[in-house]
Amino acid sequence: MQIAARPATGGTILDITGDIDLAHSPAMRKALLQEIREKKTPKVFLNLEKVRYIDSSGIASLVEGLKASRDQGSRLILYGLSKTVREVMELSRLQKIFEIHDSEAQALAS
Amino acid sequence: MQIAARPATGGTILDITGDIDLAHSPAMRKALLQEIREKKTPKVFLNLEKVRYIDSSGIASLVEGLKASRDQGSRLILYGLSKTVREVMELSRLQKIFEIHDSEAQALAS
Amino acid sequence: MLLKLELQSNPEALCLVRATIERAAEVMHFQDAEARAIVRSVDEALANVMRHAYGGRLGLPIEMICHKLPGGEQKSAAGGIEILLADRGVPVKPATLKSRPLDEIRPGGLGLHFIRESMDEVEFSRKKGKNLLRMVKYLSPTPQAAASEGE
Amino acid sequence: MLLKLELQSNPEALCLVRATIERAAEVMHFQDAEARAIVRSVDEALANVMRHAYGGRLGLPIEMICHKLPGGEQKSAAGGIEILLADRGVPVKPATLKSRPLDEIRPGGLGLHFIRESMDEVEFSRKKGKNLLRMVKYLSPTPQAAASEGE
Ligand SMILES: Nc1ncnc2c1ncn2[C@@H]1O[C@H](COP(=O)(O)OP(=O)(O)O)[C@@H](O)[C@H]1O
Ligand SMILES: Nc1ncnc2c1ncn2[C@@H]1O[C@H](COP(=O)(O)OP(=O)(O)O)[C@@H](O)[C@H]1O
Repeated sequence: MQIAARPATGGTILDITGDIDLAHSPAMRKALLQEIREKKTPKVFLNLEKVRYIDSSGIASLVEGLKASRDQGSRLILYGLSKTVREVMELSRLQKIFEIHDSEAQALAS
Repeated sequence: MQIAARPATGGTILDITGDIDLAHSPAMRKALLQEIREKKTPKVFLNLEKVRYIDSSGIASLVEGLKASRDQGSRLILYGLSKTVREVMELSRLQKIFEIHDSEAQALAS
Repeated sequence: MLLKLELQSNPEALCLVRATIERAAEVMHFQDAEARAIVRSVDEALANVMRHAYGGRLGLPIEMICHKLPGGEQKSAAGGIEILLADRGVPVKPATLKSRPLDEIRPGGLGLHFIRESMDEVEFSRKKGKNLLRMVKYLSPTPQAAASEGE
Repeated sequence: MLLKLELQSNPEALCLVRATIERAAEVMHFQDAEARAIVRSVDEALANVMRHAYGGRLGLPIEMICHKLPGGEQKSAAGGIEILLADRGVPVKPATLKSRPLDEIRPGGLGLHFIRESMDEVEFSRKKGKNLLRMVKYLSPTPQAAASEGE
């Protein structure tokens, strides 16, 4: 898994590539919490277009990110979910909890 | 691996999908030799666009097909070779022996 | 037997196992969504072994055996895949094998739920000092599966 | 150890092993062409075991062990992957392990050539009633490999 950050209107986009599994979710969690808690970025966009797989530990990290952003009064916005990622969100009954958009354009406009 | 035949100008196209390895090259060999020797098709086009992998047993079957078509005075024409397939052809020093085209259009026009 | 895989408790290995299982499901003509369900279950089950049975310690042995189940019986008319996992970690306490209610929004506690939703049979047991997990997914008879029989 | 795989002499298993090795090469940051070279070599070597050492008989045991080699020494500065295959078939006669001249156009006799062209080290041996094949491919130090270190 790789994470790259780039600036976006009102916040930062984190581009994630690869598999968010038990081996890599700690790195994503760290990057996410840093962006939210330390940098206090008002809008954190997670680009999941290139995520091939996410497991329950990845979902757990997203939930932590969501809680942190609520605590901060900031926003965590997901987009580009593949079928696999979407399926896991649905299995977790979390698809309604997260702010989810189809494309980067829609996410940025939200 | 799957093989499907469809008619084409002057002969038959065999569309091959999947992996041509030790498990599946016998089926390709059979289909190929049947087309060449029994049906005596004057031009046999092998569409390799959807071939994900080919091993030395697959190459051996292609060589057998080539010999059979030379015996029949017919033609065996390959097209749509992926990087993997092309690489294996080059390792076998056979890329000059076979009639190879990039696309179906070019193969049919040849 | 399709194959037996021995790996060590190390999250880096999960990705290799996923690739193997994904291909096994493809070879057996599982549909894409079913294949993803099988991959997900094996991944979550192995992650649980690493985190719970082995408490996060690295380098400890895990075995995975995959069988192709023949078709024939009612539910399993089209056959299926059976995956057996074995570890030498602390005995799993059946009482702890509980998924949390999904309406709480908190991290964790989703793995078992994923496995139970994704597989047709899920059985934990302990034999000869090993924790065993048996998971089965049946093929749903589809036109595709039937068509590729003659392959 | 990255992992150990036990399979049976059955050409249907080759595709599963290829998927596993492909992912192992990806995880180790081999470049695409190198990854294909490793996959090809393992596939051809296993096919040879099935055809020659086991004479085409099905269901006989083959073991594959993958190691991650640490970097450090000269040629292997960036580390690499070591793959060990073991079978219990008839002893391989070193004299038969010959590739044919490539200028003849005839089917067969390409597998060993593919393996030797694709891997950095290829060693056949026999120990304790087993045929052993050891293959090594070194990582070529690339900007990508260096960049993804911190992952
Ligand atoms: N392989 C295992 N060995 C021991 N305990 C396990 C195992 N798998 C699951 N458990 C227990 O079941 C609980 C629920 O597991 P799970 O739903 O995967 O969520 P999580 O692992 O996030 O807690 C775990 O917290 C653990 O107590
Ligand atoms: N694993 C093996 N066990 C025994 N003999 C082998 C093995 N691998 C290769 N050989 C011998 O080496 C020869 C050349 O092998 P190869 O180049 O793969 O071509 P082919 O298998 O098509 O003959 C084989 O014909 C066989 O005699």
